[in-house]
Amino acid sequence: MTALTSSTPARTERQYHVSWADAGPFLALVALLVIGFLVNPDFLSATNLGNVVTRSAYVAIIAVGATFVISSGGLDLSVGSMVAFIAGITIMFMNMMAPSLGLWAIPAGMAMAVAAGLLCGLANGLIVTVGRIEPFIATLGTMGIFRALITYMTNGGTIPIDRSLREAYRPVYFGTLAGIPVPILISAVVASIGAFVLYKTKYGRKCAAVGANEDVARYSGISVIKTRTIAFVIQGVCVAVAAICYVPRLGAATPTTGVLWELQVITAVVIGGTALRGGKGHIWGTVAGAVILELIANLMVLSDFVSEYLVAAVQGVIIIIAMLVQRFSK
Amino acid sequence: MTALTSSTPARTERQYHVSWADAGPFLALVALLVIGFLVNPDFLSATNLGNVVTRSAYVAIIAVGATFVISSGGLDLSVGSMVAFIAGITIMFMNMMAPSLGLWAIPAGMAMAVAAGLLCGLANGLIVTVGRIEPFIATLGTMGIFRALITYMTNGGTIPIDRSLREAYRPVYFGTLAGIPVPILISAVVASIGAFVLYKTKYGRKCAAVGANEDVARYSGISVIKTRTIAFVIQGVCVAVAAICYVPRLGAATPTTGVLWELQVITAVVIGGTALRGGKGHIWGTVAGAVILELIANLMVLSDFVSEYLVAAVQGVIIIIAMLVQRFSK
Amino acid sequence: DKKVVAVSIPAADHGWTAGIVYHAQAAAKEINAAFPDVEVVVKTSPSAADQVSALEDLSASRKLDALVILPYTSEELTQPVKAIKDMGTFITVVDRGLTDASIQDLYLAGDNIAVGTNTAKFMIDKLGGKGDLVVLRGIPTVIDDERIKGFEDTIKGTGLKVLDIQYAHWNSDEAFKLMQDYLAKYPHIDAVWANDDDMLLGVLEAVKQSGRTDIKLALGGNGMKDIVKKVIDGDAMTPVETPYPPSMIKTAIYMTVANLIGQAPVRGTVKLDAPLITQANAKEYYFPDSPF
Amino acid sequence: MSLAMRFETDTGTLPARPERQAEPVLRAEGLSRKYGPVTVLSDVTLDILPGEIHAIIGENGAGKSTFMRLLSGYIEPTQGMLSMAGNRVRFTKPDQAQAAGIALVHQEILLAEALTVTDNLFLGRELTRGGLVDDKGMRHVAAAKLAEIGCAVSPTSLVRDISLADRQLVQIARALLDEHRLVIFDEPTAVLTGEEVERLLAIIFGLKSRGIAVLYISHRLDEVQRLADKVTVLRDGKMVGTYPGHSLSQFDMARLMVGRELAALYPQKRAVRTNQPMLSVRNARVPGYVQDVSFTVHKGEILGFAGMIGAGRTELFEGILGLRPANAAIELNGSPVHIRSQREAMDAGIGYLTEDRKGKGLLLQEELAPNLTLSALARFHPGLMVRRRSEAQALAQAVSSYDIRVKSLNVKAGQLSGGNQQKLLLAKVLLTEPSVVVIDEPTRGIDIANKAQIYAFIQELVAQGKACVVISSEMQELVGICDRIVVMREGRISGEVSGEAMTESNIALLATSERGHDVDPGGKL
Ligand SMILES: Nc1ncnc2c1ncn2[C@@H]1O[C@H](COP(=O)(O)OP(=O)(O)OP(=O)(O)O)[C@@H](O)[C@H]1O
Ligand SMILES: Nc1ncnc2c1ncn2[C@@H]1O[C@H](COP(=O)(O)OP(=O)(O)OP(=O)(O)O)[C@@H](O)[C@H]1O
Ligand SMILES: [Mg+2]
Ligand SMILES: [Mg+2]
Repeated sequence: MTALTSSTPARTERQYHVSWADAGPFLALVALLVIGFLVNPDFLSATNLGNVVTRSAYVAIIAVGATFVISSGGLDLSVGSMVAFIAGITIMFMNMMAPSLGLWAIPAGMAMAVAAGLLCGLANGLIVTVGRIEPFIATLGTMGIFRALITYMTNGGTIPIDRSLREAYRPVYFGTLAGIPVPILISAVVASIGAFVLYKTKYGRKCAAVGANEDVARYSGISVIKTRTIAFVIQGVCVAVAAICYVPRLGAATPTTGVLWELQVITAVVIGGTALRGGKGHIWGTVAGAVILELIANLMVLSDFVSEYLVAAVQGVIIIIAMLVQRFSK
Repeated sequence: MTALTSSTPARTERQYHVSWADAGPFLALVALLVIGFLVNPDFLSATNLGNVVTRSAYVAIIAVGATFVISSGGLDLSVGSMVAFIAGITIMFMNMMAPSLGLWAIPAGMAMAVAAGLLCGLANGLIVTVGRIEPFIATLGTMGIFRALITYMTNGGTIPIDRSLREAYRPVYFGTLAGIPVPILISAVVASIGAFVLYKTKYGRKCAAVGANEDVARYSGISVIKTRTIAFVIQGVCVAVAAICYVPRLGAATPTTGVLWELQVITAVVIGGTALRGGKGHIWGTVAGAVILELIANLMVLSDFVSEYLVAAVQGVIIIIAMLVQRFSK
Repeated sequence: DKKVVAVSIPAADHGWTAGIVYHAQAAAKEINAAFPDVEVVVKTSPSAADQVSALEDLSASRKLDALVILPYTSEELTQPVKAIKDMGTFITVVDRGLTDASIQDLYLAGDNIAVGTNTAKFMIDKLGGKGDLVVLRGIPTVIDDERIKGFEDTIKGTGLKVLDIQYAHWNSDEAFKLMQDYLAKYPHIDAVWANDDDMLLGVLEAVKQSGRTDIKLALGGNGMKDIVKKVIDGDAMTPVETPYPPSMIKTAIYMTVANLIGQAPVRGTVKLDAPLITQANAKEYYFPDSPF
Repeated sequence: MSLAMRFETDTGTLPARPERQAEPVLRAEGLSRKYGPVTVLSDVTLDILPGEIHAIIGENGAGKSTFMRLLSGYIEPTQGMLSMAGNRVRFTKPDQAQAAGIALVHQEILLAEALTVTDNLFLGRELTRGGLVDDKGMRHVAAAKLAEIGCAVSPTSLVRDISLADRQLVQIARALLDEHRLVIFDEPTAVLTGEEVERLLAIIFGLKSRGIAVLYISHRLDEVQRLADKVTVLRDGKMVGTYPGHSLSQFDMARLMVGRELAALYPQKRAVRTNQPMLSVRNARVPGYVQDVSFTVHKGEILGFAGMIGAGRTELFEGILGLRPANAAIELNGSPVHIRSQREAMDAGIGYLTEDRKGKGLLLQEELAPNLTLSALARFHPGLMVRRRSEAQALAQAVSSYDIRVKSLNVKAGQLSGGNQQKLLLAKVLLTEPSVVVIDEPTRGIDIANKAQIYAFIQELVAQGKACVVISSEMQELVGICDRIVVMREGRISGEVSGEAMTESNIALLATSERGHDVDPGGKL
């Protein structure tokens, strides 16, 4: 038996890791920018785009975490409430510390936020993995819990940040560094770290393996429980970072903070090319997805075609079309 | 080939379809009833239980449809908005017909509602199957669309049902038949039909096969597209039936009708023992799940322990515990 | 035997309803402490359907002597409240009237149309009868509808023009984004009206960030303490406020209890006006301890 | 090799070989495993010596795979113990066994379909460089390892996109990636064709020469005969004995497995073939896999399809039957038919048995009866409802006529042994009563006794006036049962053999060399 080489030409056209699935959302993004420009030329103004991208930072940051959770085969519906909860306790903590620590209360509060995010994520993760409860239900439960806690803490009202801290903290949302708004920088850093972890570390591989086929992962000596729990913890930390950026924007946490963000976050992840049933995650696609969502909302306001009553309908239609564009671009 | 009889003593003790996975939610239900009685003995009063079960009828009816969708591997987030939309157009249609048809406007409106539900479900189904868009995103899109349409139809306000029809229509929610509230009868009928279709018909087999393994279904000559689309259509019809029961209760449709019902519906299905990733559905478990959710809400009202702000937290905790009970009862 | 007063109100899902819950609970606590033979039970509901359920639950388990209700919507709650009335319960309706006025024994109402009207009047006045406006509205409900209607009816025929109107769901974040977009879309805006103070907070941040100077007025509504404080401080952009005090629920509960235990019956209709809060009278409306 | 094996040797038991004195790599003592009340393996004691190829044979459901899973930590024994170098060991997870140097090539494919070949090879043991995963390095190693075992897929392909045979090779590559002291192959060749099998055998001899112990399970007894130093026979969960490999003939092995005499493996060919075309396919194209294939199957004919891995046989038929995008002009009984889905194919009377029973054939979480009737719902349950009673009857019928070995009829399909799953799948496809049956790897994982029965079955089908297409990686089997064999190579038909020219060497030539060279006369090209 000869002729092996001739009869089976090794198919190695895809040598480098240029992920085509990641290109879809970017195409959708470009299409949206073009449509936006046609609808209203102001759409492409630096201020407007700057605003929109800055605004998308929260969802992007949270969605980076969600990419891990979803990639590992989980789902987290509690992120919106968790933002509110963490923002609330962070503000309370900063206000409490302000008299003694002065402006150092801000970094202290930030550290506290990250710790809180970590614990919230851990709680979610353990309920899902050790408790073996469907993530949808488990995090729907904790969503109610976090939301109720922030409502309780605020008595249903607002927790504003101490006036003495407000000005010093403001630049975290409103400031720029080398001309780029700080939230954009933060989300770029978070996404880069996320991409690094997901694509370049062993943990990233485990995540994808657990999401792609739990049994295979288990047989390969990967701890499904550990991997998935860590994904939820990463999600928690991302939520904390988002909360840290969020607080200076309005200087307060309220029971309506972050309502329905979970849906936006999941949509961003899916538009970004990560399948909800788990498997390979696409961090940069996720970020593009977050920007797409914010752009669609922005376009709704900037265009004059749509009755205020129908905005949600048009958004729904555009999201479906964006998904179709993504599908066909493959 | 011999030795068959010795090596395969055909034990078919389970002649009748008693599904053990269905027992979990009922245990959780019983546990809840006991707790309820301890918290407030009035909890078990006939009036109270009657009210609660009657109320759970909507969610139960919709969740029967959702059991099909989820069992076939789909998901429908649009049901809450769809209830509002169908209730809205039903009322408008009945009001329009009332002058010419008199009380016949009510059955005419009901027929219209079912037709509308069928079409809405078909739209969802086709977007998911033919458009090949992740059901989560597709129905999130149509959720926005239905919600916007009802807002548009009501101009952001309320559509009340015509006074001339109100009294005649009232018994559909408030009436009793042989002492049993009509909505309970309707949901029992819907659930029975659902159970019949899912457990006893060929379509039910196909549904579970498509949800369990799409490839196997396809290779067995089952049309995945058709099966899944029909599941969405069944969901639409169930939503229409729920809307028909809903209208007389509040006598009006508003843009906030049915907000977040989708989450309740999905929770009921999952508490009922159907896995979100698809496969075997459990209709009676789903119905138990719907009653459980309503009982939890009722318990919150009847008990005086919980701060109003924390109601959602306690509900979340109870749902998680109910899931754990279910898990351990297996 | 204790007399039972049930209070059914919306859940605290944004600032104003949070105020309602706060005041209702405060009233319940005070009354339960002060009057040993009265029990006030407060229940919140996150939607109209849930409120109907809550009414059923409250009346199924015990006899209610009085019900104080702030209905989500008039249409949907009329029948259920009537059912309770038919059991001989004293009914106090707060804020939203029922479609059948004969049901209520006592009616304590704010005036949403006046909120819109008074704000519009002030704007017409302040802007000299002409100018470009943008409006943020809340969640599609009757409250929102009435406010917008009052506002639009009043500016009709004047030189004030509404450039844009969109929903921001009574949410500061959405209002912030929406205002940013308004600012990007319209190079010149004279005034902004957010029909609720939660949204006004977001609007003000967006205006502040933009550094734009063309916006002369940014008004809200409801009487949130932070905004009233601005009025007290003589803020140029937000010189006035329209109250729609959530404390009305407390008043209603007290009046209802007074009817139950007092000798003289308390019945009829109390209509709260929506007078402009100006720097002159703002202190009367300032409650620094309220969450709202 | 003779086509019709006859078992004529005496029935005297062979003497068990005395123990050699080398230290065993792994010793199993009194190993038993129960599932609930059912004992599927009882009291197996075995020494596995370094540098020794030890074959385990037995009927379907005899407990071979169970035994292998016990040795490699996938499941734990209910009784008995394992020891290595005299020390008792206990594996609760596969990675523990792996760390101890024991690797298992699973009978069923266990790969993550959504990941690439490289990702799968290194799952859980990624190469790192400076703490980061070294994708480039892993791709290199993967490419080298795949080339070594003769697998032509790209290391960056998604497993979802590669054929079943390639998946099997990837699985083998995965097991061979690290140095091991014991490698266990559970039916590695069931979907492999001649050349890959040769390569694999060479690799196994290579392992042996390096002092590595090999456990080998196969229903292809010729392989066992060539490879095995020792043969252990299991029957019904119990050990029949361990015998020196090279002294056992295939007849002996079969007899030991079954516990009685077997008649012919291949049935006598009967001349039932007619000249009446039943299924005729012209210019079939399956983009990316098959170009321009035409063939005809006649009533009463068994048509074989031979070829190497990647020849595109599976894809050809999946394309024709509407399971993947393709175009072809199809005539059934002389009239053109248009087939866009498996349903339409079935309605037209063509049944297809997939080679991938786990991924595409059976609902592993479902019970046996629903699986059996899934393709035949319309035929089986006239009207709306499912009839459980007739379904139960059909199951009982299938269990007896296909000899599905199962302890209880209420188990899930996934709990059947591999070969019994295959029999259930065959029963499922034939329940649709097709007039043309396409069987892809009919005896994949089937024991020798049952093979004979399946061949008889196929013969029976064509005797009833049906037509049958058999795709198989076992040339011997094709030669044994087919009237005519079409050979494919790189997506095209490279030739056709029948009658006297139907020999393994002719087929192998057509499958590997350029079109038509050096084939014995008598083959119709
Ligand atoms: N998870 C399980 N639950 C119950 N029974 C099982 C389970 N797994 C395997 N069995 C049973 O154990 C017996 C032995 O199965 P095993 O897979 O070891 O057979 P095998 O010898 O490998 O057969 P084959 O040649 O068909 O692969 C079979 O009767 C099978 O049905
Ligand atoms: N992902 C792929 N992309 C492009 N070509 C592919 C891909 N996978 C397989 N092929 C090609 O498709 C053809 C058919 O492959 P396949 O191995 O499935 O055929 P087969 O004859 O059915 O093999 P088997 O004997 O395993 O059933 C081969 O030419 C192979 O090179
Ligand atoms: Mg086996
Ligand atoms: Mg093949």
